[in-house]
Amino acid sequence: MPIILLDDPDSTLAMLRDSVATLGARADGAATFRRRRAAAVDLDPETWASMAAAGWAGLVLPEAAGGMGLGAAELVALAEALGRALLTEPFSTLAVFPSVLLGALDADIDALAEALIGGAVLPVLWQGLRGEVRPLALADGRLTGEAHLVPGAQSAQVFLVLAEEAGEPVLVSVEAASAGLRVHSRPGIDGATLGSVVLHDAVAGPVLARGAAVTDAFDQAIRMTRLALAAELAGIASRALEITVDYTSNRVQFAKTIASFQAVQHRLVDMWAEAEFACSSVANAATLADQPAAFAQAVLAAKARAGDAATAITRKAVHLHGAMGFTDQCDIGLYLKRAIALNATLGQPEELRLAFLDAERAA
Amino acid sequence: MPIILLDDPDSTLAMLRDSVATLGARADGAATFRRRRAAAVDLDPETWASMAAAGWAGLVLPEAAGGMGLGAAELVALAEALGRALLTEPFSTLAVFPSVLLGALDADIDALAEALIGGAVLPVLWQGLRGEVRPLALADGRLTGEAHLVPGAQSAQVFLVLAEEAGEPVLVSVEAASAGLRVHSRPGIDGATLGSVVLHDAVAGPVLARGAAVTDAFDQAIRMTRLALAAELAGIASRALEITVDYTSNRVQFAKTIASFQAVQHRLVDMWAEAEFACSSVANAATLADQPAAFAQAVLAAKARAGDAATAITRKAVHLHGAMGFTDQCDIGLYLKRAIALNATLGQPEELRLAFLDAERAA
Amino acid sequence: MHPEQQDWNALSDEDFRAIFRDWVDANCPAHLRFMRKQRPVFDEVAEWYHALARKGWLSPVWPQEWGGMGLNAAKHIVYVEEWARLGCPRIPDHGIGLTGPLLIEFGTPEQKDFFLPRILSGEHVWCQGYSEPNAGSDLASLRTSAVREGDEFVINGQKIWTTLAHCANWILLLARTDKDAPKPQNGITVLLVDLTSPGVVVRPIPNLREEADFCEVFLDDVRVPAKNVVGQVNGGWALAKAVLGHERIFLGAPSRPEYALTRLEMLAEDRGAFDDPAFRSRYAKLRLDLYDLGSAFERFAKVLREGGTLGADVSVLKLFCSELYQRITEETLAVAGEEARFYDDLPVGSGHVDAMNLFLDARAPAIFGGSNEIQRNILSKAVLGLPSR
Amino acid sequence: MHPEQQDWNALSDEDFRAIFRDWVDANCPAHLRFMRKQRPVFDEVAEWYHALARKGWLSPVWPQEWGGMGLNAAKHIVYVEEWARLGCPRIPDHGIGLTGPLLIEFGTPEQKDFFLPRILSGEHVWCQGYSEPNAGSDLASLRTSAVREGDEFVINGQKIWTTLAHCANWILLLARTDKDAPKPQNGITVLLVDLTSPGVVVRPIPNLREEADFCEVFLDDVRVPAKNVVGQVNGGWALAKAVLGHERIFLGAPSRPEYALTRLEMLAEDRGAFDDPAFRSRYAKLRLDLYDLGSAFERFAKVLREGGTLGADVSVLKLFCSELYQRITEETLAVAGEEARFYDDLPVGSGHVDAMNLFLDARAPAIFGGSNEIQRNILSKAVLGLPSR
Repeated sequence: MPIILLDDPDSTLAMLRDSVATLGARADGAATFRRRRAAAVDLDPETWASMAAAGWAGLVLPEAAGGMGLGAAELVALAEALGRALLTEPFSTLAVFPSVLLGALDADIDALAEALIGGAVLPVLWQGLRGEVRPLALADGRLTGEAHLVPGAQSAQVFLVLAEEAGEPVLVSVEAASAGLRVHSRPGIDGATLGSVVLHDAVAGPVLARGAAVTDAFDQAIRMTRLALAAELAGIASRALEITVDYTSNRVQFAKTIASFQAVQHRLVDMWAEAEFACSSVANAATLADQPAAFAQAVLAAKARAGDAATAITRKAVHLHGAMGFTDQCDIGLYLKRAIALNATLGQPEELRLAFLDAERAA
Repeated sequence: MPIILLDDPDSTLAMLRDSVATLGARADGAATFRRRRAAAVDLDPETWASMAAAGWAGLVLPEAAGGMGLGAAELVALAEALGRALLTEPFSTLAVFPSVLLGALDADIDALAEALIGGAVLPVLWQGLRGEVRPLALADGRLTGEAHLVPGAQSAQVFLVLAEEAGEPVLVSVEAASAGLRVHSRPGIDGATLGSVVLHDAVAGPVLARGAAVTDAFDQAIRMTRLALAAELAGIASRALEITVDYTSNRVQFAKTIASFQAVQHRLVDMWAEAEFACSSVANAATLADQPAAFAQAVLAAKARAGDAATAITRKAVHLHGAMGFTDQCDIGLYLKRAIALNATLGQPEELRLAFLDAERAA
Repeated sequence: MHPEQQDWNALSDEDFRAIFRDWVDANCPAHLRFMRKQRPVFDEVAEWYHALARKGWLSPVWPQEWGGMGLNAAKHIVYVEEWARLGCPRIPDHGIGLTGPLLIEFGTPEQKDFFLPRILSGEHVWCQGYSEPNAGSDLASLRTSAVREGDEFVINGQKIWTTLAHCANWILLLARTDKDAPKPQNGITVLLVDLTSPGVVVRPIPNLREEADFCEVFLDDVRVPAKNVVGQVNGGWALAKAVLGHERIFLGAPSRPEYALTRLEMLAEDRGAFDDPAFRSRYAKLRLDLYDLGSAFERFAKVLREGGTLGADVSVLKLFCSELYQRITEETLAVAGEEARFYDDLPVGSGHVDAMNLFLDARAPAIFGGSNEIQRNILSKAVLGLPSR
Repeated sequence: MHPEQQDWNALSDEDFRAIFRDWVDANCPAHLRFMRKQRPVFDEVAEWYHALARKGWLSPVWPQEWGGMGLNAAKHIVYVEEWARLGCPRIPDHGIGLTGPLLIEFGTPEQKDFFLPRILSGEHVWCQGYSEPNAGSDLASLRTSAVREGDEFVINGQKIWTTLAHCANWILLLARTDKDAPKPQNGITVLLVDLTSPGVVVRPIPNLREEADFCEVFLDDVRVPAKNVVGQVNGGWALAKAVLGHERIFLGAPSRPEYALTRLEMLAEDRGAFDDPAFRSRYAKLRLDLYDLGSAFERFAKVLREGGTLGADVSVLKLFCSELYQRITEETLAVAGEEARFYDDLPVGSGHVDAMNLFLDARAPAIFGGSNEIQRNILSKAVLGLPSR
């Protein structure tokens, strides 16, 4: 079955995969998804704490900042395993994104890094409602403006904020408990709420970075988060395929298993091929992490490929589960919903492909 | 099997279909295609003469001009039958286009109409190499310029020419034998050559029409020609499907007929559905011929649908014929080539769909 | 004949369309138009149900002697088209569309007298008990048993995918009355079962949208009077297949993709997507697919209008329609962009677009009513005559 | 060992790539680069064939003792990649890729001594006689018979789809030597047959491009010395399947779609199609499909590079590659617009784009080498383990 094939000379990847499997066995992903959805919260605190305890919150945070300082290959292996296990806490957006963002700065991030590693929720405020980059306004040390699509907004201790001050981008933090900060939540398709955070003259922390350092850090954070999302999507795709192969191989109609019908077999083969391509595209990106220009392109390709594969495979998987697939009690629908959510996070395939093409043709 | 279902109160449509079948039995379409291709000519004179003798050259020419004065339904029935019989002489472009063009004019067209009805070849010069509208220049009764993608350019007696004189569109004729007129031919994918006609100070006949009358006549001619092309494409689609059902129902691999494999069956069903939709879309257009605005939209839809269906079905048909389908000796490849040619004539599907959308959203 | 009735079939389609549309438009409550929910429960639409019943227009195809409109297929199509165009809600319609026609054709006089008026009054709300956990597409293998004991049948078993059973009080049940029939479909009987009978338990099954469109129905020693058998004992298979008739055309009616396309258009307008030629190109394809679905629907409607009957080929509409519905809703999520992460409806200038609701709903029609794979199997034999070996 | 040879496998991939590329780029004639014709005949490329033979680089995988380069799979991939990147023409390669490896593994010393040098010299040009009119995808049902008479086999039958047989002088033939074998594949033998023998008639079959890529070969009492049997009599089935090995990866090598995409790009540039966002959107999809085909190819190449062997799953490359090639050429016709009516090449600023040539050529790879349907059947069993009942 499809897997992201990567060199693993010191077995770090295997250990990470095992450790996800262990957590997955304890914290039933599907049950957690449903519980979190019913509670209308943004994450499951217990699972999140377990993930932090395993060191994943700081997986890609530099060692100098107390993180594990691991690279693209380890990130990909972990995220793929999370996808497979349907562990749907917002790892990519709440662990990877702030880790890379902070790690890229030439600033004192020790306190923030310590909190992050310890399982604190530090969402980044930067997106508008349509997903575009929307800096808030910083003036006299106070923040005003709003950000949307914020993961973990209800559970946040501190927000990291992309703002503009005197026409220049700056990165600051703000306490979640600040006066002048309000959070509105809407349900997300993957069972976690997404917040809108509205600030009015909220007192900001000291400026962490300014100018090109901020945009560079954001670029890096977006890139690594996309890579993690791509790996998670590839994991979802592969696992949804396996589940569907199992189901159709056991479900009998007209005295034959569904999977013995040639039309179903060919469709499953096509789904497998999509998952294979998703995995190899993510592997390709992971191996290019030390070549910035090639990496940037490879990540665009991988996120687009894995997003298309995961959404298409899970849609077909739901269909191949027949009426059962249309019920909420069947886990396959959760894979579909999770795939849609991650596919729509940080750029849908069409947008990523066009960015790839633009970069290539500009080169 | 799919057919364009139309009311036929006085059995005219049935008669037209029978008459095509009769010609098809006599003039083997596939053989004629190959013969014409080998000879590098633009039409098969014998088949063309038979078609004229049957009255088809003037099928949609008004009765007042000596034509049969038939309408959209009859045109569709005839063209569909030609498509099915693989009778690939350029009926739509050399019979329908000039007939509608001339018939729409308030001018003395008797001599031209008589020639047309009698089987003379009267191509219309109006297209550039990319298919765009490209009027020639008329000054002091002389024509200069060039036109491309001209059917029947080698066999032409007279050309009808879209020209501009003093900034105004005019329609004139020019003798094929005129000094200052040269024809270059290139092979077409459907075995008929396409001409480039270059004129330099060639003496034109009298102006037949001028101004809005010209553009109106061209609009009508293009619309009816597209309708005929759509019907021909629908006929090709249906017949290619039948041939493929026959072939796969008789060809044995692994001790079973190919058509008994479920994956092949489902593909054939999808091809059938495409052909059905092509036929119903063309039928819809034919029934709206007396409602100009709705007709214009319906023709765009029909040509797009039938073009997509015919090219997709014939491609799949070639594939389902296996290695045999990749040979020139197998007729199915001729259907594919003919479908490509007609699909590319007067607008490919994408362009037609966008025209439909633009008109609808402008309304 | 109901006082409001007349010989509708004698009118032209246009005249009938105008009369029907005007009254419906004036009487269907605004808050029930273009409902987000595809399958509202009885109480939500009771007002509209009773208005139709009072007018005598609740059941378009029942004969007028039984309180229907007696429409022929052509007029029925007009009825359904205008209903969709005006955005009227789907009403619980198993009594009108299934039980009623079955009883009118095969029921005893007593069954007709008792049940038909109670359907029209809304006193009886019906559901359809065909599918079972191991007999979905393959109905012949159903196992719910009905064993005769004196004047009663004792029923044991389980039904599933029973649409709106939790809001119904009667179920039209297929049960096995002969386990030893040489062909499994020969031992099946149709029974009319009161869902309030002892031994019946109904459990809703939430769907992908977390709504309870359908249910499981458990039957444990449920006693049903023998007079509630419809047609012959062991003769239920033919009955179950007979009732569809010309109504199969409506499985391919363009209303769902049409509704979804208006939602896509609203979202695209609001988000400026029409300024993007790449979107226009994809939208144009969907728009013309819908347009041509209309032409194809008309091709089959024409057969009915001219008094013909429909063959297996009509299910091409269902195939195309269900897959188009899916493609439209997938494009809607693409236009939603990052907002496709939301589960709730998306605000647009003038209201909301239920992008995710439609996307999830669109998973269903390709499965229910015979999966698209089964339809293709049937078409390959019945229309193309493809060989089995 | 050929004087120009060395232990190529001891070099790094990068070093080998540089050496190979530099020499090929300097020695492959310009007029043979990026040829319109996918399968030139021997005479058209003889110059290049002999240059490679002189250099000792004609046969990448044969052991060096037989005049090959002895490349391992990783280096072989580099060889094929650079070959494609530099646009070198395909040379008649059945001797190098099929007969040679088969003889090296299964041939007698006499067969090796006689045949291998003649392949390298170009004296023997081979073709492959597997398929028959009723045994295309289903080789086990082949019927061409070889009957032993003394020291000879007498062969009767017909082969079809024999690529370039009309330019070959030897054929590697599969023939049935036991009609009564319990399993049909057990009665098949591999024979080396001189095409100039009496009783052989070769008839080219023009393809959709009106070129004779392949032929029919008729065999009428053709007498072949028994020493020309390869391996065991009746043991040919295993041999026929054995030779592919790691080379199956090349059925999915991106070179054809890559070439087609450059043609699409040329046409699109010339016609201004990149100014149309709808085209850009479709082009970007194709471009990234090609990019990801490269990633997938690398995923399998990595297995070989690390000394592993390829499973059935490698044919995913062939599926994707052949279908991508088709989609690219279809888009090229769409960009051609009205010019898709031409059969000949389309002029662009700097040369010509063979849009129709590529479109028609792209029909082939989805069929030959095991149709894509057969590949899916195999994958469904071998990779997904799907049940038969």
